[in-house]
Amino acid sequence: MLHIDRYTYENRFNDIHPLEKVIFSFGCLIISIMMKNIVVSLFVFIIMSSLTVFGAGVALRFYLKLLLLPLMFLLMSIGTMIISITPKELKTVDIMWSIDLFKWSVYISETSVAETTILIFIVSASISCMYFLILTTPFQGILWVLQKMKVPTIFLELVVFTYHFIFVLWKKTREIHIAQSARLGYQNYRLWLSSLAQLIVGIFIKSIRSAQELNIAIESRGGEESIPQVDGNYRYNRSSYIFIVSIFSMMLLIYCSS
Amino acid sequence: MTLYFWINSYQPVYAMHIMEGFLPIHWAIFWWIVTTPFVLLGIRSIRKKVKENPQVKTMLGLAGAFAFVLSALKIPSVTGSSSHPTGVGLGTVLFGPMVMSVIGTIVLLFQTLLLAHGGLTTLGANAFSMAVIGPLMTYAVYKGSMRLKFSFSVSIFLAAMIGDLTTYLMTSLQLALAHPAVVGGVAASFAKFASVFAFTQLPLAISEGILTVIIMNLIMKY
Amino acid sequence: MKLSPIIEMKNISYQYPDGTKTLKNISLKIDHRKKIALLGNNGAGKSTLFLHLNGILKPTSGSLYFDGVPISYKRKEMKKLKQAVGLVLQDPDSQLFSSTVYEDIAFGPRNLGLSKEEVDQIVNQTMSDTETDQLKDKPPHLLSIGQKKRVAIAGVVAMQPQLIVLDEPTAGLDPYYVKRIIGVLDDLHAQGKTILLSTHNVDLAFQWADEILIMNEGEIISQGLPETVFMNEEILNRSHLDKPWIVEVYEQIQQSSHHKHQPFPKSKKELYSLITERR
Amino acid sequence: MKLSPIIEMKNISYQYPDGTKTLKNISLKIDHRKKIALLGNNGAGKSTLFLHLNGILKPTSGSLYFDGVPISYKRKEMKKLKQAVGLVLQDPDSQLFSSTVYEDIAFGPRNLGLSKEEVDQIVNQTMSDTETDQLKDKPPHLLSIGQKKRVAIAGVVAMQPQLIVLDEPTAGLDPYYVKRIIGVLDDLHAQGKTILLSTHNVDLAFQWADEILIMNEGEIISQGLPETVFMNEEILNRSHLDKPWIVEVYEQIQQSSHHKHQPFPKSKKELYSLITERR
Repeated sequence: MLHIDRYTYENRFNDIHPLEKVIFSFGCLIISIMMKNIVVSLFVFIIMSSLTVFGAGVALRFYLKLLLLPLMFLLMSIGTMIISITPKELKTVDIMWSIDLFKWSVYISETSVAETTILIFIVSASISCMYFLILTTPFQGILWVLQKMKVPTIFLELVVFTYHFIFVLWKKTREIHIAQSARLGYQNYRLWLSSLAQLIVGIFIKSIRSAQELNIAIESRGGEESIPQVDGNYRYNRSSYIFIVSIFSMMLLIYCSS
Repeated sequence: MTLYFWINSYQPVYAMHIMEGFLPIHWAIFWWIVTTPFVLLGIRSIRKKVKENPQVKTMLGLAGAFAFVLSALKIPSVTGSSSHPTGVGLGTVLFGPMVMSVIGTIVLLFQTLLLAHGGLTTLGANAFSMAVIGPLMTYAVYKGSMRLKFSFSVSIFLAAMIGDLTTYLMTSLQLALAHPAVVGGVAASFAKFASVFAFTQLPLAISEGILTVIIMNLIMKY
Repeated sequence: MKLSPIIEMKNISYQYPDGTKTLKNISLKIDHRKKIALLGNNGAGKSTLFLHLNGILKPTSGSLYFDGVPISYKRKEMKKLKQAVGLVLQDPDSQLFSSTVYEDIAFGPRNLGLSKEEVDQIVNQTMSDTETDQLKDKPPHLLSIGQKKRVAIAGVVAMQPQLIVLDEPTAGLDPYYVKRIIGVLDDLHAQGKTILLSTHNVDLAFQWADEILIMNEGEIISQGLPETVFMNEEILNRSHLDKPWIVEVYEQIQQSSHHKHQPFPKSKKELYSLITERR
Repeated sequence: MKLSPIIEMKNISYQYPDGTKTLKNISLKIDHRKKIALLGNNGAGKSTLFLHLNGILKPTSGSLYFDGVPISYKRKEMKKLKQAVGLVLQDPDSQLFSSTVYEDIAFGPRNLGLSKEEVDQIVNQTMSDTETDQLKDKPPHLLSIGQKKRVAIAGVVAMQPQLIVLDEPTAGLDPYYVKRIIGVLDDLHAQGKTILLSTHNVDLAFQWADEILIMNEGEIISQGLPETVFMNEEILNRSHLDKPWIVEVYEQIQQSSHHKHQPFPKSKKELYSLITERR
């Protein structure tokens, strides 16, 4: 499950300056949300997806699975938005389909279909931007950018510790889960609930121990006051900016011509 | 062995995280602005605690990771979903709602970065419902039921469950504000979102309430 | 009538979703009443192999046979397989998750759906077999590492498996606890169980096992009697293993000796009597 | 002029708040340029002793001397002590918390208040000394256990301590990684550092160390040259330790030999040439 993290270290774009990747993906993301244009969104989606898959080398199968991840949320919310229920007398004019139940009318209007269609395109484009960023940028890079944005140091320290502990606890969780399944836990709802509760408490206890050990490690290396800043050795690349600007202008061009 | 969970992980996780791109830009910015003061207040209170005891930092990092890992576990529920509020509920009872607004935001950030749940522009909105309002409500219910002399288990159950429900109602409101219905506006849209998500969130809230009670009681044994 | 092997792997390969292959075309029989040691460097695929033996991981290709019958990974079959093949993980902290030792050992038997009396009887029997009765009401996290390891083994033994698989059961233990664990395993073996363990300790493997497996980069590169496997220097070098010192000293003595072809020593004692005889 | 020991403990006892005594009246000198191995069963108090050496735990009674001067546990002194005595924990997962290997190794030097260039220079030097340069930009959680152990050592070495204390640096490693770790430690020793490590591996301790400490129930029950300490069977039995096999084989040969008083073998090689000579 944490293989998104693995990809950030093993993709072909991992040593591109994180700021360039943030400007590029965030720029495209914000522009496509603001423009609300189907063609622009489609353009962004294609550019981002091909950069991620063919450029960075993320496995296509994995990328497709990631795209399906928010599908459930999307279907539920889109469905909710399309279908309207109102008292019969309040029906609007642009109805595509409707059914009357007692005093109520359930219907789909043309306006809502048009709105949700655009939304689906915007969301797809936005997700591809976000995936590009999170699949190609190592955590260290994200941290560097947050630091440049003057996010409070204490917040960043907590972020670093959280990141560390996520992997410690993740490993532990996996092991306990294996041990439980090997002894036939999780077989039915009741066992599932009790196995899960035991698993969570197991992680909790392990958590406290790792925190104690980490404190010893930090203290031993003279760091009880504050975690110093990260300084990544990143290099800016002029051609990245040329690429970014040209993509942005193409988006603008498509927007104006459509 | 390293990657055992790779196989188990491809489940449709549809938490109540508003996905990337789903909010119009002005609403995304609005929720960022609303959330920031709470996070800043939380940071201030953490700074104070760290000054007294620097080890608080590792403890809080740990709490965040704990909530993150819980959120990635499958919870037995009719519909099956992720369990973000379980960790948040526990954390709120242990650390208080202000600190939880910071930890919750960090957890949401990692859910986006490592699990691709939620989004970056929608982080403000998600943080408001899950890291600000949810914990505030959890805390209020917990304190309230303790004052009403409910048993510990009942208080924890109510706090976790109502905190969870508040979060989901808040999310529905955020969606309704961003996408009001053509007829009936925000109110109609809210009614629709709230009732659709109720199918997944009601059983989940109860499951999580029970689970939080079991966990709290087990932890007390140690 | 010859019994089928408890577990048989036929051409099993396993590939992670990102494409790394951790098991490559493994074929392997695990017979009844054996003491098997699996050796191999960190990352050779030993743990992945173990997770296949009780069906926690499903091979990408190839098939697993249990009692001569191919496993189809259906729920009911899985239950039988997991009951028959007990898995003890390396870190006992991951294996012990209940609030007392008794509860922990009872976890497996309860999941088998036994009655309260049956569970109680099995747990008590297991505790005496694994020398953990003294610890009954203690919480696992307060035990010493050596005690934890024994309780972890007890939790698996309580499911009455035919095959017990242990991932580095002696890692991090002092020699005294190593001896106790080995004693427990020998008792279980005497009761008719098959024991399969992984270890980095070639000396232990040589003296304890009656069959040695060596893994390297996802393949089993050697399998056989200890005295055969450990004579193959090419295999040992390839998997970064040392020769057991008993074998090495024996070879030195052989080289400098006039009468060759003595019986191969299987233990310290045998080696020393060989040295003394040479006087 | 004789140098003072780096660290000296005088009558140090330590009692946990719940009353259990884990260290009992320990007196100990750690001299410059030594290779010391600390042996003792699980729970003997080895880790507690280590936490005293750099002042993380404060003794209940007795005193700690650093460079001949008693430590008063004031902030400034502690900083100097922690810089001079580097502690590598057993589980590298709890030690490596930064987002990349580089950042992790840089953590200590930065806390010493060095400039960015100095830090960079030290980190690069340390990475080449500990053979971790290849891992520079990797996050610790993606490393193998052998790599993690080396990075954990690097993080401590980067603070340029005089004494490096390691809690079971070879536990859970395969023989190949054990050799690499020992190689790194020997290099550090050659650069003038003192190395103190705990281990359960008597054979490793015997061949590597030039001083052996044995702990049992919170006391140091033996201290001295390997060839002396490992001849004392009473001490070995009390602390559940085996004799190193080189010593055992040597004794067997001595018993069956006519010409006694050969030089004591310190390595496999010496032992084998002894065997060959006897022809």
